[in-house]
Amino acid sequence: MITVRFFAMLKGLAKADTHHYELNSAITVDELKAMLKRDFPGLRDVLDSRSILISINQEFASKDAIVKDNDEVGLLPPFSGG
Amino acid sequence: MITVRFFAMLKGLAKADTHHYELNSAITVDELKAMLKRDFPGLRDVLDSRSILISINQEFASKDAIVKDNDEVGLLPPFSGG
Amino acid sequence: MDDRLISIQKEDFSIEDAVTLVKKASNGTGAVVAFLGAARDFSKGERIAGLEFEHYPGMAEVMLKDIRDRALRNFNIIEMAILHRVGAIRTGENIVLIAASAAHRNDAFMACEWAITELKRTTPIWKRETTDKGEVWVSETP
Amino acid sequence: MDDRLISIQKEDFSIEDAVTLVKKASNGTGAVVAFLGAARDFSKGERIAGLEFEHYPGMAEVMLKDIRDRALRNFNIIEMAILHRVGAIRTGENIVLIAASAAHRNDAFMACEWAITELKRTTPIWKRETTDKGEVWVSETP
Repeated sequence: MITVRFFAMLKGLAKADTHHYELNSAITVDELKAMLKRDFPGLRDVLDSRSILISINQEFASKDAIVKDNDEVGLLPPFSGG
Repeated sequence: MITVRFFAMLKGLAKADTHHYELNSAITVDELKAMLKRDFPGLRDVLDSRSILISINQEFASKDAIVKDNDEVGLLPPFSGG
Repeated sequence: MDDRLISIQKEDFSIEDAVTLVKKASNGTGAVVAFLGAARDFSKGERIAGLEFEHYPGMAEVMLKDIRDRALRNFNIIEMAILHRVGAIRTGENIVLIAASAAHRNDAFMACEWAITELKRTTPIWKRETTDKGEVWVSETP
Repeated sequence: MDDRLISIQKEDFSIEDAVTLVKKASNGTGAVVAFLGAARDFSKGERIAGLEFEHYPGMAEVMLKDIRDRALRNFNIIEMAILHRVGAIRTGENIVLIAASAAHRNDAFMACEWAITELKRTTPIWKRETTDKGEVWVSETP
């Protein structure tokens, strides 16, 4: 099982804080994004816009990075701290 | 009467904190410097070196500025605050 | 590393304590430069009733530690502290504090200015503004 | 002008109080940048046992007020405080504090950095260092 965490405005768009997927095999970040767009219509535009960064186990990940069982994936909208 | 105030290293060189002159008429800063060099041998080198700024009544003054009765003249070595 | 140097916390911080902490990291400290970010009453013409900060627990702290590590490597500084508040923050309250100590002031100024820019760029923290028009997540880092 | 914004004093100052004072000058304050100068243990390879600062009473305060006035005119800042200690100062102790508040951090950084350079250039304050070799009046402003 993997855990997807939504932050800030994405929580409102997804209407959820987290989501879980059972994976039969490892997938890429891009493949996970496709699954999220299918399951969360509210996230479609923002995931297409490329403004969302992805983390895997709390480290920044590229779109080709591999997501595997037990991973924690973060969907990070543009930061506004400071 | 005018008051000349020495600061920092100039106190040690002049062996004084202040000095007073009675003036018959107004003089220039350069004329005052000549009087100080005559009366304070320890100040001769440093007054020749042009590293000393002069204030009249606590405002910076040029060498041609006029010193008149009741003025307070400051001899200011290079600053080192901060 | 002293635990007090990096913190994401709900409660307010002491500027005096943070500045003193980085100052006392060495007897060679000649300068400390501190940047304090505070909640303004207006932003882009909108009156701000309040702010709410959210962060990615764990990852945000790691990114702040990483900013400190890189500051110590790339600038001639002695120590750096980075404190950021989360949760509800009202107008006038403190948001973030960065303090850098160095032998000479120029290094402290450069590192402090770099660190706040880097924090805004790399640290997963998000600000929501409450205005007359409602609540809005801010999506740019000025 | 609030009297607490400009001071030459023997006793130590509160960094927290000075930063808070310039922050609270306006609800529009988004950033405060503070510069703290402290007494180092070594200077140009010499161990410093202690420092003594002397100033021209009256004139020095006027010059600090003038720096604040010019900073308010020439930078987009809200307020500036300048505090300088005189008398005997030991290693590690605070010497000078400059705090500038602004809506945006860049203005506060620029004004603070300019003000400490200007203080060193224009304010009649002198530092005497006590080293193993004796007491020396410092005659340059680094």
